[in-house]
Amino acid sequence: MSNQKDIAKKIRREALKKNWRLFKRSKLGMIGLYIVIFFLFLSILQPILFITGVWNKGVYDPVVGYSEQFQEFLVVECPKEYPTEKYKKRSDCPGRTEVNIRTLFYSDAQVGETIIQNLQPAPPSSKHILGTDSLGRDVFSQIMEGSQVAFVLGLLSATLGVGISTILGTIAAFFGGKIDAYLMRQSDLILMLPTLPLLFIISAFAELQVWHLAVVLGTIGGLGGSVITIKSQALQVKVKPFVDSARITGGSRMNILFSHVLPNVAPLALLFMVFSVTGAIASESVLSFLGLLNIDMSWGLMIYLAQVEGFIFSGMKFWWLILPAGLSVTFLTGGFYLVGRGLDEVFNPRLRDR
Amino acid sequence: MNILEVKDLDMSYKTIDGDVEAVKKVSFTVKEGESFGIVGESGCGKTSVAMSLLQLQADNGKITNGEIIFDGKNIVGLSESQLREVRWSGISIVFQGAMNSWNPVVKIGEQIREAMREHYPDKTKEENTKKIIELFDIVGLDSSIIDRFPHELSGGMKQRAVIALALSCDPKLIIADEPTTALDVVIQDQILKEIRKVQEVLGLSLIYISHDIAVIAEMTDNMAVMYAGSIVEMGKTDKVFSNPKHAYTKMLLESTPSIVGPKKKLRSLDGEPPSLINTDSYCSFSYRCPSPDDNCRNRNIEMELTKIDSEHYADKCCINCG
Amino acid sequence: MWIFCIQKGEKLSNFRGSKTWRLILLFSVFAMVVVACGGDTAEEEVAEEAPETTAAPATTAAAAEEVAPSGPDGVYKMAIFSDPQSNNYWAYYDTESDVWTGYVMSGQVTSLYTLSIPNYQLVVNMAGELVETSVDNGDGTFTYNVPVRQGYTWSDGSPITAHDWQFTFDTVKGLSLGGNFLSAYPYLCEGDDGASKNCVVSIVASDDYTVSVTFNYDPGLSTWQYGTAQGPAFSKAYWESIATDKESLYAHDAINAPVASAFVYDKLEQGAFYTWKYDADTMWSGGTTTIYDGGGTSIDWDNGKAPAFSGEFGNTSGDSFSYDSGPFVGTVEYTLYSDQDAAYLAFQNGEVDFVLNPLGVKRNLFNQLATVPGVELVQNMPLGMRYFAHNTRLFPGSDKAFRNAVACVVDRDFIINSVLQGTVERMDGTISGALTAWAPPLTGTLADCQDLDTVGKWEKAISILQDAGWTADDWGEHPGNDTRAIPPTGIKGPNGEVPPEDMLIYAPGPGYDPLRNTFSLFIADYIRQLGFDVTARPTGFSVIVDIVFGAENCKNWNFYMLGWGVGIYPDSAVAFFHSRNDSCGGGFNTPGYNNPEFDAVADAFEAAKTVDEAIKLSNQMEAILFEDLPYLVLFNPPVLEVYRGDTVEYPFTDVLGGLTDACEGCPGVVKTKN
Amino acid sequence: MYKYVFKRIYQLIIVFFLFLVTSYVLFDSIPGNAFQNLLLNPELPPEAYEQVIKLYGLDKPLTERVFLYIGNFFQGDFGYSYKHYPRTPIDLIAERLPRTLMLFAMVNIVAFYTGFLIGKILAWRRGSKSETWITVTSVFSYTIFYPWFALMMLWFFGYKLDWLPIGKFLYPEKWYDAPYDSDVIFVSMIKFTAVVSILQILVYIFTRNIESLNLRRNARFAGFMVLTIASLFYWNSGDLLIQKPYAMDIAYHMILPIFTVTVVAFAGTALLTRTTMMEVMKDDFILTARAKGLSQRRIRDRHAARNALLPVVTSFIFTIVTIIDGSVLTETIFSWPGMGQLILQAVLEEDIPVAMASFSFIGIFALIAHFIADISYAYLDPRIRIQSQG
Repeated sequence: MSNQKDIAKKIRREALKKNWRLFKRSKLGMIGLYIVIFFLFLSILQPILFITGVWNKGVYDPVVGYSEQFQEFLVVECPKEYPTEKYKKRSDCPGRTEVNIRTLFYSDAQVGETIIQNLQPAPPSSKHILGTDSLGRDVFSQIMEGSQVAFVLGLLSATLGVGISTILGTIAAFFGGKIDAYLMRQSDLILMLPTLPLLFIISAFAELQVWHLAVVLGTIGGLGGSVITIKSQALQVKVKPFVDSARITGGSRMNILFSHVLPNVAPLALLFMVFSVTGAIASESVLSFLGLLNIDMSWGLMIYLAQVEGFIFSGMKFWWLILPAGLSVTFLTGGFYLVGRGLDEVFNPRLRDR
Repeated sequence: MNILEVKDLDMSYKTIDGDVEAVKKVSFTVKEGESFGIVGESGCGKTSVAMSLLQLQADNGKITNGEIIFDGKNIVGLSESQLREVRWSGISIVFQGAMNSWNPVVKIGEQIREAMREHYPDKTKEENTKKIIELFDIVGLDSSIIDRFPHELSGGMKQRAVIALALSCDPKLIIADEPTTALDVVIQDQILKEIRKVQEVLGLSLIYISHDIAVIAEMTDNMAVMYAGSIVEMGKTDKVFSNPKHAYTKMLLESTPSIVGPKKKLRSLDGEPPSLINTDSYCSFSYRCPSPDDNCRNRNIEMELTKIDSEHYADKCCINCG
Repeated sequence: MWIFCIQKGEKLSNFRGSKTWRLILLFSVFAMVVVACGGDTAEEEVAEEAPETTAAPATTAAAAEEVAPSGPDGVYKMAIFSDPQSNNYWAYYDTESDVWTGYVMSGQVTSLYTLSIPNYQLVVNMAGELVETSVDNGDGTFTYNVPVRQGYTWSDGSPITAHDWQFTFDTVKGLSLGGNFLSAYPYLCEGDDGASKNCVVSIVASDDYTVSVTFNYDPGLSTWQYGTAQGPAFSKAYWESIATDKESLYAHDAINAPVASAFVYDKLEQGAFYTWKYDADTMWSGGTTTIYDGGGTSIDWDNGKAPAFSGEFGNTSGDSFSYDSGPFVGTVEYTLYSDQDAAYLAFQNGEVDFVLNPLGVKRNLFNQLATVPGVELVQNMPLGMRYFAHNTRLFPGSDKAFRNAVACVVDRDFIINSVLQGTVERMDGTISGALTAWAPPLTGTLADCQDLDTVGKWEKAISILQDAGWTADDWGEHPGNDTRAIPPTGIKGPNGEVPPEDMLIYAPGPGYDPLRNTFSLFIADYIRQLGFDVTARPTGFSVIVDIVFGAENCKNWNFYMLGWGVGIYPDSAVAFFHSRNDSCGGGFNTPGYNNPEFDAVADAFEAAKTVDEAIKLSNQMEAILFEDLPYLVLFNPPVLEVYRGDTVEYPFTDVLGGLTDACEGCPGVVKTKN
Repeated sequence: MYKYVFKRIYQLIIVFFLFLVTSYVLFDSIPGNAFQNLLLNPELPPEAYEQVIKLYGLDKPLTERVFLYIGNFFQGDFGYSYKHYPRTPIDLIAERLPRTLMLFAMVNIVAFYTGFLIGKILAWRRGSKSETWITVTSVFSYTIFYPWFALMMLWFFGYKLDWLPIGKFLYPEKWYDAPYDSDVIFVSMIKFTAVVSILQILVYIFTRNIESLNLRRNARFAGFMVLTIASLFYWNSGDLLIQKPYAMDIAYHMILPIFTVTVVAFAGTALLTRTTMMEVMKDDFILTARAKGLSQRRIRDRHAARNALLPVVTSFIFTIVTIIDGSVLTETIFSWPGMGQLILQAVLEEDIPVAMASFSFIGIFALIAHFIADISYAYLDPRIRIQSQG
């Protein structure tokens, strides 16, 4: 008996190895995997930095941290016509260490004087490698926090969603009849609801924390279209000879369902999962960007804050407020997408080139 | 006159596990109007040979050595557009599994006309249609099938249509790659007769590829037996049948029931064909050789065809064994 | 070009078969574009043909042509962010439509009194004088008899008479109009429970030019001068036939409704832009307004078309400046941008002169726009405040010492100056510092703690608690200004009450308001340093409102942070803290503040008839609040605005609330430059 | 057969009914309501709020309101907008719909077409370096953070280069004297686009039987030119001559949104096409086609792409369903006042009648789109045609 188990284990390990080899051959999949691992590393690094004391929580905390960076500024009056001797273009005034008198409000300073002012948002320095935002918080730390949020949200909602749709899809395929009809109509219903407005509604509900959102996204995703796809896959599995033989040899329905049909639907489900991670992260970012979520920190929120503060149209002058968060969203979702592509080639032999 | 001359053809596929040498040093010739058979187990390289002739091997397959001289011209290394001229109007092919040879969303007639347009750009649609109806007549199909979609046809009809398709551009050589595999026996027989008839009526050369040695016997003038990418025995069909020399040929013959002649005990082919990855040029059949004779089981004999008599060759390895 | 696009993928790919074909295709598309774009001649023809095809506007177009030379030209362009919901003033005033509807709304109403901009002095509008005293009718009702100036007409030529006011009030009462009408003309004299309420009994035209407004009580400033006397009056001649029922009244397309101003609607393109044009026949143009440093205003109106009028209001002493009323532009254009960034980009490009934005420009964008040539900057304080509220019904918010300790320990100056970089102004009381006459002196704990450093504040807060009888196992200590305090442990109230664990501060999330969100995080931290378990919880605005304003939830929260925008007359403290307005009963007194002393002062304040008296009482109310601190008032962000100084010019830009809030972009006084 | 159809319709009605109930309950459960601002204005007496709540029946229990609404819904009464009283939701939708349809029909067609072309090329160039890079680019343009990207496009083309307008769908100055509302122009444009597309498809269908490839090509080109010239005449005649400059203005404003969305949206189609194409190319009939000596392009377009079209068209049709709600971001950023903004506003302001009407509209639209999807399946895949007949 144990021997049999060992063999089964060995076969599984071999299969895994083979799949891994196939996956490794997919250039795109590997690029994606590296990206995902990079962000995973970032999200793990932050707590380590805090625990080991390399980072002081008071300064580097992504939400309530504050880095005091005062600097002397020369009060100048920007000319109306350009170019002048000092400034070539109008974007040159005020310079890095200057402040335009017209924008001073609570100050009696005159042109030519220097005043001490807070430097936020401060550009990247050795202390803050991606600079700070306008509230003096470390952007790099925020990126790490956002990365944690993205992983929690993406993986949780994807797992939940795919779990639900796999179970429902298999049940629909396996039991058919009324159950099938009910589940399919339920999917129709969910598909009829327009996604983005639906998310607006949901975000208006009580305090929506990250994991609440993950559950909501997962449930909506899990009840919607993926049930239909998984069902059709399960239907194909259901008519395979080994399922018949299991039935003939007296396997219970549940047994057949769980030990034969589910494992054969699993690769497709895994694929779905990877792709729905992308969707979940993107949804969160869009909601944050529209200012509809009440979470402490995320990439979408970072961009939103940069936007409401008016940094987004400053060209590249405040690039550290815009680019890191925007690119993180793009790259992590893209990374997961590429991993999905790679897996697709592993599980779908027709996509392989040889 | 030789319509086709294959000389020392080597072909290999790159795969995840290493290079597969699917065709090794294959040489044979086909004369005009002659039918030539290739027989062997699954995976022995028959289809690879057929694909090499049209240079239709998968992207990872490559002809590494040898010449294919068709109609006096070496077609190995020709450019894609030159090859396109050879294909179908020079060599056409009837694939195994006719159901999959048709594009499911295009009408039968259109798919045939499409080939004709490519090779006879000046013909009008009416001329083409007329010709298709003639061809359908030859293969025993109704002209109404022109406007049908592939899924509306039965398997046998599809296969007949495939033959008509293969004939549409007046090829000099038709390759029939297991054309009857998926068909039931009665239809198989009809199709075989059809092919034979067509070949005789139109005076075409034919390469018939099958795993069924009985069919080969019925269909071909000359034949070759392939094993693991190499030809192990080749010659006039009746000579090979009456006097098989190679152990593998013998095994193949003995594994096939015959409804005529004395009752014989059927032998199953023991063992599996070897993996074709990274093999050398030494005897690949030795370990399956049924004979206990050391000479027969000697792996170190280099494979090479040796002449038995006129128009009959066999491989040196495992010759006269079993 | 559409042909090019509608190809199904597979089909067009067949077209693309040959390279020459591709060239031809490209060329033909190019040719199409050239032909289509070069259609100048066609456009000229259009301009000629257009009037023929339009039957209805032909007359107005012709009229405009005739008199156009006499009126001002020039276009004043403003950006708005949201589609107006109606062009009908009745509908707008009732349902409390959004500000955008108000900006685009033409001047379909007039009023007895109004406020002069930029000093917000109460002045007459249609009234002949400011009537401050009522006539006691002896039956418990009091009547104000206000003369209406003669000789003025609506834009359709019908005269403005006292009947317009009577008609308006009768319509409001007769059709039971709600919303703001209930505020301007509180016609309900009985509550649901049958108890009598303060109300306007009647408004009648005692003669053509006298409006008699009768109340069932003797109203003070806030309900008469700043209430009913500023309520809208509509043209009876135009609206009488329409005001048959509420629905048809509100549904009426008011594009041709008469106005009491120089602009009438021109083109309303839903979702894109709205224009007003100068009414060539208007009598509503010209006039000089003089603003005095003393706070008063004098008006001198003589344009030759309308009866001349002049008057002085308030304290007309000290230096002064004058401006002429326009209009100086022929067209006012409101262009819709649904994205603020797009609006400001268009502004930078010079496509609009001014962006109507009640919240103002964000600080950084403001700094950037400062560098754009031709852009002028305006900074003003708005009327309003952001505050932190205690629930005084629950412990520990019920404890005065606790509230004082919190007020002391929260270092608002540090948050404002360091974290928020001085982008907002600290506020102490509920009255904006910009209302200099009204602003009370700072007293109480806030004054005591004002100049202490971080450690001092913490120690003072602890001592406030200790003095009030609070106990703790260990009072903790504060190691220095740069660190957090070691909070007290086992803190207990004067009667041994244990503060609840995990108290929440409901505050808007960073998506709704980053400033308040940041503040809430810091406040929570400061209160934790006093030994209380408090967490800031970013929460959706609607959720906070549900929790703190819902009568059924009035005991379910400890702290929250929100903001108020308030009117120019600073009477909001009554609404926020009078015990009759307790939110458990559906009022605005969310802290559940209940102080009879305060109530008495507030009642007197409401009945005050002169500004001086009101200011005195208001200061008393504020002093009580500084002691009790149900609200910890935090800050107020300035309204930052920008306009194209190279194309437009305003007579004044320093005005409380900013150009958007005060005069809706001031289309009436703006001048365009060439 | 009839029994099946009947059952299906019966199920649909139930689903739609549930859809209405779900939506209503969802909207109702949003904290606060449309008139909350009345409650929050200290200048207003509390009666102002109570009165309006009573007027709109919001004081009634939820179940009563739901059934009242659904009852009225099936009588064709969608109520009044809370925020735009007394306009009706239908009125609002009728105003917004043409704008959304015009822009997003164009956007989707362009994006779909571009994506399909690129996907074909990707699948065909399998394994090459350019394939990898194009795929990676496509993936990242697919996953790019859209609102940010759209804002950057606006900034770059609208402000930095000043080539294209910054949002909006018209230049107000050009429209001061316009004899028409913009909706009239939009409707003419939609009509024109629809007619031209149908004609173009007819040209395609009628020429598909021409045997000679060259002749077919030329015939199609001639058809295209005739259509082009005809449409030029069309726009230069009568009433439309007056409309032309306004239509041109709108078309000009459509360029940037179309371009932006295309950059993002083409990738989805391209990647899907690539996958399905690669599957199809493993099919035997591709080998047959090669053996027949057909050109690569012809194999790709005629055989591989044609078969890969099915899932792509399905996804296209489902995209069309999401036109209306998915347009929220685009419409907001490009100041294009269409359905997306209407829904966003209605949801945020809790204008339940408008939100419900828009949701139902989308729901019905989805049902119709699924129906269209079935039909186009049948057109693209004769195998299904047979099944549906039998």
